[in-house]
Amino acid sequence: MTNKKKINEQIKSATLFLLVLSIVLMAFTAPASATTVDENAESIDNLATALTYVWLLLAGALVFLMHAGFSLVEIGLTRTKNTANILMKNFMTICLGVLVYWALGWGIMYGADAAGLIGIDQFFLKGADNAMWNSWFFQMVFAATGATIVSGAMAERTNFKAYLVYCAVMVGLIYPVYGHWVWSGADLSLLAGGDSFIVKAIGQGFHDFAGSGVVHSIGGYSALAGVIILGARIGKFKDGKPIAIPGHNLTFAFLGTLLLALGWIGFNSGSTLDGTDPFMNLVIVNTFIAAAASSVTVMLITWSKTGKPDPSLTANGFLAGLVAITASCGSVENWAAFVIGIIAGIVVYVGVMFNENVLKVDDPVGAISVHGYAGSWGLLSVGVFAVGAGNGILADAAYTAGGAGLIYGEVSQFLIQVVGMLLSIVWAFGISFIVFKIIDVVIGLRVSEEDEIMGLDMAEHGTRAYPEFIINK
Amino acid sequence: MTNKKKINEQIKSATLFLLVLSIVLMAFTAPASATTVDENAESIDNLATALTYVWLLLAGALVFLMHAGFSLVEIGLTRTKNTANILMKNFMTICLGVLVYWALGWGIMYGADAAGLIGIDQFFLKGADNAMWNSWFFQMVFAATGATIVSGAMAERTNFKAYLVYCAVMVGLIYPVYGHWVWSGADLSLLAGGDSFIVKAIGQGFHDFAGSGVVHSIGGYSALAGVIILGARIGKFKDGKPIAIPGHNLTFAFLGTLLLALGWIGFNSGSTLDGTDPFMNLVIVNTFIAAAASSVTVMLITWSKTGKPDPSLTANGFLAGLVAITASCGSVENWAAFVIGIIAGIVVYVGVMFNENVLKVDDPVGAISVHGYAGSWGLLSVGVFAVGAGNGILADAAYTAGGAGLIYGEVSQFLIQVVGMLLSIVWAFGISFIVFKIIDVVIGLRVSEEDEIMGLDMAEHGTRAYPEFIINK
Amino acid sequence: MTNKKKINEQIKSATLFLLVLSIVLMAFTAPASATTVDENAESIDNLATALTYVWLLLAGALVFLMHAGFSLVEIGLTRTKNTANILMKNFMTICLGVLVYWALGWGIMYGADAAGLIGIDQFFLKGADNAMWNSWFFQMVFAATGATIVSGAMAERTNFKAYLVYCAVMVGLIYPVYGHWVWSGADLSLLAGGDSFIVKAIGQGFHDFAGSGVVHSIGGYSALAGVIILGARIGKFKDGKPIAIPGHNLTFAFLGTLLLALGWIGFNSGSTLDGTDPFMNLVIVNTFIAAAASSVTVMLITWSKTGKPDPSLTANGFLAGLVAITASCGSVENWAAFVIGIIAGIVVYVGVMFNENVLKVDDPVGAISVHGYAGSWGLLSVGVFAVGAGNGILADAAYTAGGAGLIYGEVSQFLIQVVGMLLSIVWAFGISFIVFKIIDVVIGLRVSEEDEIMGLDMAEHGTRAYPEFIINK
Amino acid sequence: MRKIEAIIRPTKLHEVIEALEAAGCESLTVTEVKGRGRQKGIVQQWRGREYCVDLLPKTKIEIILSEERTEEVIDVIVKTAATDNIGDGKIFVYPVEGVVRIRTGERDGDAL
Amino acid sequence: MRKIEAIIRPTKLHEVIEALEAAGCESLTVTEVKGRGRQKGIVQQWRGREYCVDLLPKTKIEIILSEERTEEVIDVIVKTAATDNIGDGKIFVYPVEGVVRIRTGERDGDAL
Amino acid sequence: MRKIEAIIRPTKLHEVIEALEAAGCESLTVTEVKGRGRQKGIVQQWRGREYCVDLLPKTKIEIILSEERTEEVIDVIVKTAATDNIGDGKIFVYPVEGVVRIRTGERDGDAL
Ligand SMILES: Nc1ncnc2c1ncn2[C@@H]1O[C@H](COP(=O)(O)OP(=O)(O)O)[C@@H](O)[C@H]1O
Ligand SMILES: Nc1ncnc2c1ncn2[C@@H]1O[C@H](COP(=O)(O)OP(=O)(O)O)[C@@H](O)[C@H]1O
Ligand SMILES: Nc1ncnc2c1ncn2[C@@H]1O[C@H](COP(=O)(O)OP(=O)(O)O)[C@@H](O)[C@H]1O
Repeated sequence: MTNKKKINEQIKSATLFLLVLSIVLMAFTAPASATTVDENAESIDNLATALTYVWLLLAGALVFLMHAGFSLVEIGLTRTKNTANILMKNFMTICLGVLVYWALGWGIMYGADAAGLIGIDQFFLKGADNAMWNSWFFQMVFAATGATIVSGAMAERTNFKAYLVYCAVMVGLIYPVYGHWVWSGADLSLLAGGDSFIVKAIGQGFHDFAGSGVVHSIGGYSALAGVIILGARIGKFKDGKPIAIPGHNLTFAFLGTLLLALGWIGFNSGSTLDGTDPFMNLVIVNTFIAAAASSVTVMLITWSKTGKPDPSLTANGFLAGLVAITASCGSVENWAAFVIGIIAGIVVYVGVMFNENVLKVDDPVGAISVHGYAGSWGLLSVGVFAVGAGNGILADAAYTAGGAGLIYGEVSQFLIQVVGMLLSIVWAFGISFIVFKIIDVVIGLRVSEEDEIMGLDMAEHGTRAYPEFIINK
Repeated sequence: MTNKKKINEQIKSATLFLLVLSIVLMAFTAPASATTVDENAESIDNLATALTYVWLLLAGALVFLMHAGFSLVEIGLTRTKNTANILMKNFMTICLGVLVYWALGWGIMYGADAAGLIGIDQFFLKGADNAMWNSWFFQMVFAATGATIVSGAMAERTNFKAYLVYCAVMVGLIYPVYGHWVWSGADLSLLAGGDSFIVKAIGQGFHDFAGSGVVHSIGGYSALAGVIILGARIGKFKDGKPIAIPGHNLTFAFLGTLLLALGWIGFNSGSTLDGTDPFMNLVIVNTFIAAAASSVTVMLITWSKTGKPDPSLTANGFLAGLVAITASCGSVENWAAFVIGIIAGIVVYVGVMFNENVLKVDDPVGAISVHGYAGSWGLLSVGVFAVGAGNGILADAAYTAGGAGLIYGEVSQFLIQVVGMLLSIVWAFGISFIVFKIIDVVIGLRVSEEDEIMGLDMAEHGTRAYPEFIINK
Repeated sequence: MTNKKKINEQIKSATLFLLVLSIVLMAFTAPASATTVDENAESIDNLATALTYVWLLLAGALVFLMHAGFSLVEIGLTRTKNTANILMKNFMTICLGVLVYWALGWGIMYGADAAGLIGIDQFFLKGADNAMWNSWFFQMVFAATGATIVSGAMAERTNFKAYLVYCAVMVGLIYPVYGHWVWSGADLSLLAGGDSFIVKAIGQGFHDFAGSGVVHSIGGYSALAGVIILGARIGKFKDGKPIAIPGHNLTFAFLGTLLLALGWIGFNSGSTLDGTDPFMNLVIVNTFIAAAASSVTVMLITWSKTGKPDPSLTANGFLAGLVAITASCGSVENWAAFVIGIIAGIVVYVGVMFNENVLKVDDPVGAISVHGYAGSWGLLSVGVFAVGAGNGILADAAYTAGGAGLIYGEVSQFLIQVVGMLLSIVWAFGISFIVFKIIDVVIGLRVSEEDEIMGLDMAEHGTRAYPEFIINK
Repeated sequence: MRKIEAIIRPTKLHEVIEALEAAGCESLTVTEVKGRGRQKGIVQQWRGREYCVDLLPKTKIEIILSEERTEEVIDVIVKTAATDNIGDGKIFVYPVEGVVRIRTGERDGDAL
Repeated sequence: MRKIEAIIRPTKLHEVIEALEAAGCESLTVTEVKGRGRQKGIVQQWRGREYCVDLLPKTKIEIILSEERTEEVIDVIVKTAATDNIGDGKIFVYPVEGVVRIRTGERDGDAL
Repeated sequence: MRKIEAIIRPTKLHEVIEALEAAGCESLTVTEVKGRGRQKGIVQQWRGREYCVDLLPKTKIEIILSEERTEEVIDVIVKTAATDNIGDGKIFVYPVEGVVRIRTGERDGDAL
């Protein structure tokens, strides 16, 4: 072996030694830390998921309480003799809501898409994991809402059994189908999927953040179909002129309204569906600004019309503001929320008067106006005031209306909102009209005149809600 | 120095330089990042803890609201003349609950174990840190529940002072002792500790997830002891036949039921005791499926029995479903929750009728049936339907029933559930019977006939709940 | 080229190769992990922020529900004929609260400081980001509370329009100015800023954790000014002697109290303003211990005075305990909370009697005593019982009273609490007196005698709250 | 003078009042009462148990009027309040010895 | 015909009704009233302050019946409604001039 | 014996009772009624729509007393219950044939 060779060998072996050492050292430090870093990243992901779970469970809890709110508003604005019946209807709405949305509704809404129209698996939560259970609970508390809205408009004269059947159809079919079109996330989903022919034609997806359309319009226009078929309560119209039939407990009506407002915190900010989405804050600020503006607007209108600010309409005004901003709360600036609220207030007042004076339909709690008309306005408001994805205050938002609104000079978002709004009316009114007609023929939608005069509490449940109090009929 | 040596030196020094450089570079990157990785890991831990704090505080807040729910249900199902008294009883249950569970109850339940039977330190939260304060609040809102259940069954005839004394004993002793056996986590704890002779004998620990036994059975069977000693309200039985004594406000009864249902979200999903436990979602889905199934079942039973669906029993049905699933919600599949709910509905209906027709005890709100009988069923249901730790959907669950249920062919979990259930009855009924007897002798458990007829509001508090309303006695 | 040179080259190139290799390897492992570590740290920060967002939204939701609580307590303790009016007043308090605190109040409270006295920008939430929207919501639900307190004391005789004007002034000016002095965080802020002359003089900043002063004292002493100008309800005093005017619904009064207690969980523990602050747990434990102690104290006092425990005062007692501990809940040990509660109970009872018997002012719901007097006691209690920053159980607390209390031998914290307390009285009483006087001259603060006798429901709103129930006037 | 006391169905109150008004009989006093006569009580249920409430809600209308108008007013009430079902109620007639209008102190005929 | 008007304790109502039924007197009208007589008011409390409610809740039973049955029915009521404590109430008897059954228009004797 | 039946404004009840007490007339029965006479109904509103409630809440006081005291008591009531506005109410006087004190069974004069 030459010297040179030997030296070369030495150099090689030293190099090799260092190479190995290097790698060993790396392995000892960097790769070790690499593992931990990844573990940390995974822990962070898990924690973010956990935060979303906690968030949606608690937001869902608040939304659940809305059922108490709906019950109380409906009871407060109707007469004592129908109170137990209303309590039962709303309570059964929850029970059937849970069971039917478990068995059917969720699958139709979020199951694998068929032609953009309907979901077709995951019935009975088949194959559910933690994430799906989490979503299901939050979606389920929403689902029963639509039926509750209908219950309110049809109060004091609807057959209990007929209502139960309708309620199941609402939660199992009417609500989830429209929901599928908007919220399923399927590529083909009719109103929001990127591959939907409508969306392609207009060039923008329909945006209904927390459900001015999916929940409220669907409920409101279904209610309209219901009250048209059902007819007005005995004594509501005299020679074609609407007569006031005062409700029995304003305290319940206001407590209910406040519980609904509370629930809306979960309803709207929970609809980020992500516990780490910082835009839930904008959502809530917009929500309350719109509601307050709407309520004050209605108060001022009634004050100017009759000289006295009307309590129950003012409470309706708050709800109308909430309903309207529900679609747009994650897409607009604060001042726009204020304007949306004011217009919602006008819409709900005019709507109530229009229903009674022009349509001559009898909606004891104002549900059609609050949820239907204000819901439609909410859908449109997105197309008018949306800042647009990636713009201004919403630059970093993960989920907002894609296009900017009319006031920013864009048209496509408005167009798709009009389409979505019209579809919500056509679908809800149409299918509910058919369903109610069938129920009317098969079961009978309305109680007998005698039962209505006696009150549904005695007629349907053989009981009275306040047996010790002397009631002045 | 030879050339060779010099070259060797050069190689050595180059190697050394590289070695040092390597290490320096390592020190510059890896160790620096190692520190940060650990810091991150710690931050993540802290954040997970913070999430649990937030979670349990908010879940605890929901459970706190259950006290409003209990008050309203109890008031709604009783007569106006005892309303102020019931409000005071339930309100004082909270106040005494806080103070007694602070001074005594927590220590007995979670203090250092003595012989698996009782805790013996941490009175007045001695030595508490943030984690213990957090746990205490969540446990405290549970603790007062047991007494509230008893209050409901004994309504309209119990001496106020006697009730206060009982309430303190319940929160300070009766509840925490059984709680210690099941939830203390002590190795020797009678029903669930690995070193307990019972658990060793049967080979499986007792599982009561959120307290079908600890909270509800204990309350329910204590109530049974109470009403037996107390006797029925004047006019409840005529010639041995039960007479209906209608409650005064169904709206309150239903609002209360909904507040209880809301609270149960905190009650059951909070009982994961960990904000990062993803199985809280399964828990909640099971909870609502069981409750809805139970409620619908009761409605159908009453409908078929009297031809009219009964409101207050239907509401009781929802609660019975909640009570039953409370033990098993973290251990069973959705379909099993549905079955558990249906059976709970049957149990509560049969229980109410059995109490009135056979036992001839008077329980105005159905507490014994809802909390006692449905609670027992809940404990057993774990032994019947549990998937078992590490199986199926619960493969990753941190906390669930250890053994699988009867339907999966295993017996040991069922056996320990039977033992735990029997012990809850024996302990609650036995100790409460003794305590009530002592109170009866020392203070007098029941008000005078005159006071009962006049109503406890006037007799005990010199006031009326609704002084302006004309009441029809 | 010599052999030596060649070998040197070889060594150099080997060294270079290894060097490069080293760096490349580093680049491949360590630097990569360095990036991820930073990313993780950022994700952790974001997650902590997200947790705070979720926490404050939910805590804010609970505080929002306090408005329902205030309404129900106020309604429960007054007569049926003014119920709709009270509902409207409290409802409009929320609506105006949202709008005025958006337009004005927030800016005055948290805008850029001017001379330590007032904030001067951020009106209409100009320039808001997610964090500011988050804070605004939580602060907004607090802001309207002050006006609600005043509403309670002035119930059953105040002109609706006059109240609305006052409400706007309260939320837009009176509340935020004092709030700025205490909570703005400005260096010069009058009572708490490090550069304030008062703080410098005394050597300790004023500590009012969640607002015994900012919210409750301000509300309470404003109410005192209001009722003095307004005068007592017709029939409240006869020959100078106070006459009992029973409220109409104790169930509402208690339900309201429980909703307030629930809201206080958000109020106090949310006031950590940080979802990761572990001391929220101590805060809540102290809160409930004080409230329970206060309530039991009042019950025992009334029991000993009239032989019968009084329901509505006992409920007031709970609230007084909550109000008092609001300032000190993050600064004291559990036993001190117990003592603070007992004293709060005494304060509220004596205060109610003092107001009626000595001052001869008419406060139907006890608001002045509950919020004003107990609020003052709460501010002082910090100076008496505070553990002091960095001491004992509060060693790691991020935010607590700086100095220890009198019982630990320190004086400065007590002194600044006295100053802050006196300032809250002077400011609230003084400015409200002036504002009410102006309103009285311009609009007229009180309704006509005729309207008062008829009831504000008919007089102001042309409606009745319970039209079907026969009321016994 | 006479007093007519009619116990009628609560649901008939407004019809009767309108008919009386049409007949020129504007002044009256109304009380919520409960009663029983030929009509059996109604079965109610509470917590799945049936019970019979044997006092049914009724409305009492009292009208003090001159002797001459008595028959006419009785006819109006009978006509509007009757449904031909058991439970329609009864009318009782009592003698009245005097009337005073509180506002003015006027007596008897003038006071009616 | 006579009208018997008995003011009794509310708690005695059901006993009295049952006794009347047993005595063959099924038709009656009941009104919730408040009253005072020999019985002093009850002391109540509100927010720690006592006050006296001097009108106590009472129940008024009205029975229109033939002259002959009057004494018998008075006896039944006195027997079942008395507790021998102040506040038991009073019975007043009035003349009745006529009765009409609304359902049929029958008058007087037939209508009772 | 006579029965005085006064229909007054609910807000005047306590004043009248005190005046009657001062005049030595302690026993009486009070009923919440609704009525209409000269006074027009009040306009109320519900959901922005006005409607007229034509039955106003009134309070009925019944006093059974000896013939001699009748005029005096009527005067007391007229004086305290009058506000000189429409809606003050009316007093009706009826013959009474007998009184029984339930507690003791005493009759007529003794029972009053
Ligand atoms: N003899 C009576 N005395 C007092 N009240 C009576 C008498 N007869 C009937 N009433 C009242 O009239 C109401 C209707 O009487 P009812 O006999 O049911 O009507 P009808 O005779 O048309 O069948 C009863 O509920 C009761 O209040
Ligand atoms: N002179 C009267 N006029 C009208 N009502 C009376 C009269 N005396 C008694 N009453 C009614 O009878 C009720 C019982 O009378 P009270 O004197 O207390 O009974 P008692 O005579 O058995 O002691 C009173 O509350 C009142 O409603
Ligand atoms: N003829 C009547 N029959 C029965 N009740 C009457 C009669 N006249 C008046 N009343 C009662 O008296 C109340 C007051 O009568 P109203 O005519 O308004 O008083 P005033 O005569 O002082 O104007 C009425 O609401 C009604 O209850």
